[in-house]
Amino acid sequence: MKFHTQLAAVLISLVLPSVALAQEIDTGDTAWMLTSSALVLFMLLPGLSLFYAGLVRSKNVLSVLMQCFAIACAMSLLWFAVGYSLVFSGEGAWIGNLDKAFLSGITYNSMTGTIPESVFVVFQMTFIMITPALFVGGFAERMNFAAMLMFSVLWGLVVYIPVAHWVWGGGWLADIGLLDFAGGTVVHVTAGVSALVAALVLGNRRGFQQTPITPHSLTLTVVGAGMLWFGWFGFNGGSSLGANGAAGMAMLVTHLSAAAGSLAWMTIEWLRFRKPSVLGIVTGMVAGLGTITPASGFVGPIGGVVIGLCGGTVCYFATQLIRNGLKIDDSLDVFPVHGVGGALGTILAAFFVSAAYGGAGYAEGMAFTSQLGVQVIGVLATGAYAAIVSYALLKLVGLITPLRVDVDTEQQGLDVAQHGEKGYNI
Amino acid sequence: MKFHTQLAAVLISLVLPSVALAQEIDTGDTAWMLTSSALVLFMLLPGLSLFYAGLVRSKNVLSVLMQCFAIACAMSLLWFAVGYSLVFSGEGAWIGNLDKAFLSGITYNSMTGTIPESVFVVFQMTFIMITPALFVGGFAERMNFAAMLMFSVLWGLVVYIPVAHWVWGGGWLADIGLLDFAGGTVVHVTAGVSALVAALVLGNRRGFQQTPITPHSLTLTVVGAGMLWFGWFGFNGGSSLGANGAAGMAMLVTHLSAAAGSLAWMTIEWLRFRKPSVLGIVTGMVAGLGTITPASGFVGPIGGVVIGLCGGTVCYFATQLIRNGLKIDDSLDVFPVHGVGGALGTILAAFFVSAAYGGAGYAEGMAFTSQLGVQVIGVLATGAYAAIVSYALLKLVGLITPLRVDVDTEQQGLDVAQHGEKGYNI
Amino acid sequence: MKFHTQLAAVLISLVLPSVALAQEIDTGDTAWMLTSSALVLFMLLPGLSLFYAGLVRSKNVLSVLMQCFAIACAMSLLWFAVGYSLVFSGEGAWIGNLDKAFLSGITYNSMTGTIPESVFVVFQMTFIMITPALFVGGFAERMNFAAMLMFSVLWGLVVYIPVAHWVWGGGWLADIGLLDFAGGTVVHVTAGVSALVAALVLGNRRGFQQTPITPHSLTLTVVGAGMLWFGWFGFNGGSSLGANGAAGMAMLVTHLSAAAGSLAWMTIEWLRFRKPSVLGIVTGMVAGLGTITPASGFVGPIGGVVIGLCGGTVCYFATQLIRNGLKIDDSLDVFPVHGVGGALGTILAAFFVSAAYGGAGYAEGMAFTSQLGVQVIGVLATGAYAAIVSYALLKLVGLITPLRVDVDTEQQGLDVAQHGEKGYNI
Amino acid sequence: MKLVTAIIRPFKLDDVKDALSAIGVMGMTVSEVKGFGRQKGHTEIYRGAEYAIDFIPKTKIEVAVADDVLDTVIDAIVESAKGNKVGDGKIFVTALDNVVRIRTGETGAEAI
Amino acid sequence: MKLVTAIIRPFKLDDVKDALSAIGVMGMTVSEVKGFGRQKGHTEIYRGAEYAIDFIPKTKIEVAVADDVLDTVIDAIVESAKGNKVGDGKIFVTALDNVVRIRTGETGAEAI
Amino acid sequence: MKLVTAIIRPFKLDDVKDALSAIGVMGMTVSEVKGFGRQKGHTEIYRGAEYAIDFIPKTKIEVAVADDVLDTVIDAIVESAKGNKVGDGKIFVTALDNVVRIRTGETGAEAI
Ligand SMILES: Nc1ncnc2c1ncn2[C@@H]1O[C@H](COP(=O)(O)OP(=O)(O)O)[C@@H](O)[C@H]1O
Ligand SMILES: Nc1ncnc2c1ncn2[C@@H]1O[C@H](COP(=O)(O)OP(=O)(O)O)[C@@H](O)[C@H]1O
Ligand SMILES: Nc1ncnc2c1ncn2[C@@H]1O[C@H](COP(=O)(O)OP(=O)(O)O)[C@@H](O)[C@H]1O
Repeated sequence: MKFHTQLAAVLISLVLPSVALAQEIDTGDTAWMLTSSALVLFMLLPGLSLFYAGLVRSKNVLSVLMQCFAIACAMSLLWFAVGYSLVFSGEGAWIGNLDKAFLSGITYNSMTGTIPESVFVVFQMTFIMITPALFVGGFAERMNFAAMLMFSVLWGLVVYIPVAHWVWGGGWLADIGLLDFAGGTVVHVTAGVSALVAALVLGNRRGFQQTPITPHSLTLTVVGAGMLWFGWFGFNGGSSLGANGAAGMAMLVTHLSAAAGSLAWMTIEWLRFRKPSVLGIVTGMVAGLGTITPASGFVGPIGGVVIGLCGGTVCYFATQLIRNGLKIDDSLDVFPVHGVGGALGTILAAFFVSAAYGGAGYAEGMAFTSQLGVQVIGVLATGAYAAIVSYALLKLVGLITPLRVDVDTEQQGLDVAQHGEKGYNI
Repeated sequence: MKFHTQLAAVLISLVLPSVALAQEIDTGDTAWMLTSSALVLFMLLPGLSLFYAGLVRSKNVLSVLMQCFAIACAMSLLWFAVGYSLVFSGEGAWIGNLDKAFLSGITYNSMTGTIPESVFVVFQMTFIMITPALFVGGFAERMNFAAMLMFSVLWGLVVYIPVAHWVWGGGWLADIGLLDFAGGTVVHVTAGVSALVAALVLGNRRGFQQTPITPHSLTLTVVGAGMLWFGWFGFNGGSSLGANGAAGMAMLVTHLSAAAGSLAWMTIEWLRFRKPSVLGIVTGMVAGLGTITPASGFVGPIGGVVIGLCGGTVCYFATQLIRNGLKIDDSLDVFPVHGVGGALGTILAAFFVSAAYGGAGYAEGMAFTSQLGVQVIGVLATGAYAAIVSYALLKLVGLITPLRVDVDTEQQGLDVAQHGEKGYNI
Repeated sequence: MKFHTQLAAVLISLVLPSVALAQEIDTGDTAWMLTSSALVLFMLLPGLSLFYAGLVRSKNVLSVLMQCFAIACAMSLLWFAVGYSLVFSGEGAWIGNLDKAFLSGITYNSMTGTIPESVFVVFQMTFIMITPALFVGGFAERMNFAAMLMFSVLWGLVVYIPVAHWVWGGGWLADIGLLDFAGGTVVHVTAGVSALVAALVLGNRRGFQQTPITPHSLTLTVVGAGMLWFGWFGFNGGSSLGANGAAGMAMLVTHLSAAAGSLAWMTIEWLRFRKPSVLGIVTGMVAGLGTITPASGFVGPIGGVVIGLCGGTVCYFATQLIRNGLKIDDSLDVFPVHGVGGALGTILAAFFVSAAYGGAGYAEGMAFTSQLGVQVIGVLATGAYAAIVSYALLKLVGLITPLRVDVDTEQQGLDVAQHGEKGYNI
Repeated sequence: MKLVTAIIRPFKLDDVKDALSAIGVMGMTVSEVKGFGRQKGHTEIYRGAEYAIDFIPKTKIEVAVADDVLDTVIDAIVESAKGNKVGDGKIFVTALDNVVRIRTGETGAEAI
Repeated sequence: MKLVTAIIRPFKLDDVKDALSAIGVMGMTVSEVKGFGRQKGHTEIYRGAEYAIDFIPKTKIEVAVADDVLDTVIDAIVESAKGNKVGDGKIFVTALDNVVRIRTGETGAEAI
Repeated sequence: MKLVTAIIRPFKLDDVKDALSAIGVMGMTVSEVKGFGRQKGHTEIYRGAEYAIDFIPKTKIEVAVADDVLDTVIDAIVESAKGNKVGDGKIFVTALDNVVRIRTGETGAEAI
């Protein structure tokens, strides 16, 4: 498979920098990766931040935007300082090395495969930026900003970086053959699980399940949703690291899964309440997108549609279970949508990668059952690791500064109390 | 002309798949087409949906967003199931065949010209998504969601798909040499005409022309307008199917036409009312963009400016005629802006394609008058077909479910009544 | 250096059109430049216009959007008519010639380096569009629309066009070796200085420093900020005119500088007020972006971070000085953020271009001190020229139509009074 | 003088304004409010769950009138705002001790 | 009949509504207002400078009641809205000359 | 006790607040309203057509005051809100039967 070869080439080039330098630049691949990097940034700012901001009450709108923005900036510098190096430099099973700390040695001529290494650095940076921003939805409207920032940076260092190395940096999950094209485990499972843990550690918002806590502007949320869909083309389409058939197919199946997930959620609401809601359709879209993510560069069009339908449906019921069944205030449903979707897609990839369903086919030596086993291991290992470390980090941070704002701040709203601003003066 | 050759190559490749497979991928072309696909998606979600949403009253803002979103998803699956195949597979004058239904046979290695077929599928899919979303503006604030969705899907099947085949899939309008680079007829004329028909069949909104029905947020509309301009670069620039001189010229003339259309509309308002409005300038922009669309890959810079000026001016007066003259409540002026603009641009293309005006020159065997004849036929055929079939489809759908919401729902607003949500809780 | 060679090739191609035509198109470079052009457009509309619109009171939101939009359109036609030609055609030290007025001679086959000339025209057009839109922030909420438009067009002609020729069109600043990759002097210094002059000539808004003039929607501003970051990737990344190592490095350092500038501003606010504000973090981002702009294609990652930290910090204190110290109502802080940032970055480029700091290295015959001298000359010359000519133009325009709206209009708001519209009817 | 405060359905505002203008009322002040009463609220959907919303958007109109036109004004409002469905709204009448026109300093009935 | 107008903290609205419903009040009208009083405002940051904001978001509740339940209503509001901090709000009581139910034309206490 | 309700131009709010503070008024409640009166509205443009808008943004200030300061308060408002143009606004005075401070339960003039 062309893209397998290409990924191999990339991996080789990482291990043997001299080989990398020797490879010629492909301007088309570079153009697409520059674009993809921009798209993933856009997916986060303003995309995700807006999607989330619309869902909270107007007294907390800026706090959500601020949390996403500050995480984006802090993660960028973390990636610059040690992240890139620890993930992509060195061959350890558990973690890379510090040879490229502070991006040392990366010049105008450094190459990663067919693209400049600088572009590879930026593209991968956007992933560490967006992952912790996802879990902001779990503790929205009540977490203390200082604690939030401290937790996120530590999480990036101790959760994201190792897991990304395991899966994409040549670590143990790569070795056993885990298929995770664009971050079902690295991004969605880790973020989803950590959001749930944070929601449990912090406790529910005051009034949760007593008075309706309604979104202050679904218009913003829908705008953010459109941006997410658009940006996800770079997230998944860029994960082939070039402008090739895998990128094209990733974009196609990503799109189909988003559409199918949306319609699945819409249909369920329509049947249950006779009222299909716009928040429902966009939540189904996110579910479809999260679910296809790990599978996107391996499956074919039919796989894309089926995965989207499964994503929309399963995430719907997962949301009901967490929110209304277990009464856990994972405020913006990060775990049931991202965590469950990411895990589901990682597992479904084991089926739909099969050439029989139009997928790219199993890697040599792999068959359905062996692949399924690997996928389950991948989900469980990343999920369990993220849960345990997140819990420990929250407890640690809680020793330094309060995790949760006080009652007055929560009632007044975080915007004025923590950031000295109001979202609207209309 | 380079791009003529290229289009020919594409057409050949469609007819002879083996040739297609034989052609080498061009990563630069692929990069641009991946990007263009993302841009056209963005043009619709959030672009167009936001442009429209800002123009309605706040009690209906979500209904507009929901309609655009649901259409986008449903059309994607329609395209997957039969649309792509019926448009681009087979050589019929009227309609393609079902050989590629469910995108069967499209693999990681399939090619269309110099780009992966998956990319071609996505790019073209974005066109079927946006076209019915355009006519949402015709029946805004009063159409029943279920009827809307049913009508749109049938319309995609019975109007868009055949017409796209006629013009772009090697059908009879392609055969007689219709110049429609990016959808003057296929997109704008069909959508504009159908919006008008729907407005007439559904009747005016309660209070139309009695009390002012003012936009609830022109800020949103202007944001949407900026997104439309941006996305239109992919719409027109991507229609050359590669990163070449035609793409560049299409982008240049598209830009100039948007600017000229904006200033034309602004100037007329300034002269008439001494107050140039922001809604005016962005409507002129849409008029300029819609008008250049069919001509964009054929004309030169001067053609772009003149077409934009004509578009802004003619669409201005068309809007006055429909809205204030005929008192037809084509609520967001889809027909006078898109329908009239698309038709006008298709006809103006016959002039400005001439090398004398810096255009790409007439195809072999064509001259001004013959080309003009073809263009007029194209406009009339697609317009008449869309009008008649839309009328029939609306009557059909009306037998199954009410086309229009009841009075209470209209007064309360569609958001709460049909979707169980409010746009704002600020 | 690869990109130096490339820039040289471009310059040669401009001087010798025959050479240009001889060069083969690179589809990858073309794809990236098409994308970059779209990104810079997006950075302005909706990006910058939204960033600014959120900061004014709701009675003036449309006026800001309208000003940005009208400038964008008018500058496009100015570029078409004479701008492109005067900047890029001919070898004068002070100004180009009119050989390419009305883009004459630019066909589907014209090339500039490895990309179609049409693409080069559009990319450069986006720069003349955004530059005067930047200074809208200086006179927001009080300038008469007619005067604003007249001033902006004259400014484009008499300030932007010559300065762009000096720096990028082979004029005297290019000759002495000024490093200004993407517009530290051409864009940010000229716009910043002119905003300050306009603020002084028009006088402060009524109530400035007496009653708080609070942003009507920081949500919009943050959304606009995210769009600016995204679009800036095209602004700086596209300034290498191809998909190459310079583009990649430009994107990487641009990103790092944005993140560093954001965190610098946030930290200062946190230390001073215990409340890091979202407006603070995004202002720091703009400062970081503006500061890196001139240096972006020359410096390495460490340079990017340090320049960002300097930008965020220096622009913070510059803002305090102008606003609270000198009590000048440069309403949206264009001078302290763009003017100061652009100047600072132009000067810092002299250090960080050094290969010792991971930069691209000095051009032949240049060393630190000589480069620093050139950079200082560049800043002073462009700043002084912009200040003097802006002052003269404002006085001239003031003879024709009032520069400032009357008291009633200012109190009622420009939206209703000048544009006949309201931003919101919610 | 009396202050007549009417809570009506938002889409009736134009009708009421016209009815009041027709009987010579020269001014009024309007605001958006949320009402709670016998009229049933609606349900909303949030992420697949349904919940009840009690407050309903209403419009409040305040009109200061001279005593002699009070009944005419009330009738005009009742006629133009009525839809014969629960939730049509209420009118509250309070006594006004005084009215002042800021521009002129006039007081009492002339200031209305 | 009396019109009871209460200015309360926004997050107390649900509690007050429940308290009033509990004592049989069938209707009320609510709006968003900004209050200025003894309660200190807050500071806001704008581009690195800090300034004081005096107005604080409050919620206004208007309830028309029959004379006999006035005290119960006031007590219910006081109990449910009280937080024992400056800024809890005020209740204003004015006499109502009349109440009209638009739907039926009923007047006086039955219209409430 | 009286309730003084003033309808003023929005941009006069700060002046009025300062004037009231200056004479010792400790509290007030403010809301955004739309006014209709002798002051001409404006025209708006919609897609190339012009139409008239009658309602004008106004600000409503409510101040509860003791009887003895009523005139001072009215004067302060009139002085600070006056612009000598049609549309400067009105002041309405109603009698207050009672005022209650929620925090303390105090009633009457001390609760103001
Ligand atoms: N006792 C009351 N005090 C204040 N406002 C009331 C009262 N009762 C009703 N309202 C207002 O009048 C509106 C309509 O009342 P409702 O009981 O729903 O119907 P109806 O007017 O037909 O009796 C309510 O939404 C509320 O705004
Ligand atoms: N004299 C007054 N007239 C009108 N409203 C008032 C008056 N005094 C206070 N208020 C309103 O009551 C709110 C609470 O008053 P405040 O003085 O802050 O605390 P408290 O209610 O504890 O005395 C204010 O924000 C304002 O809305
Ligand atoms: N009869 C009235 N009842 C209630 N509000 C009124 C009345 N007349 C005027 N107003 C309010 O006062 C505002 C100013 O009134 P207007 O007649 O325009 O000017 P003026 O205050 O100079 O007489 C109006 O916009 C409206 O809000």
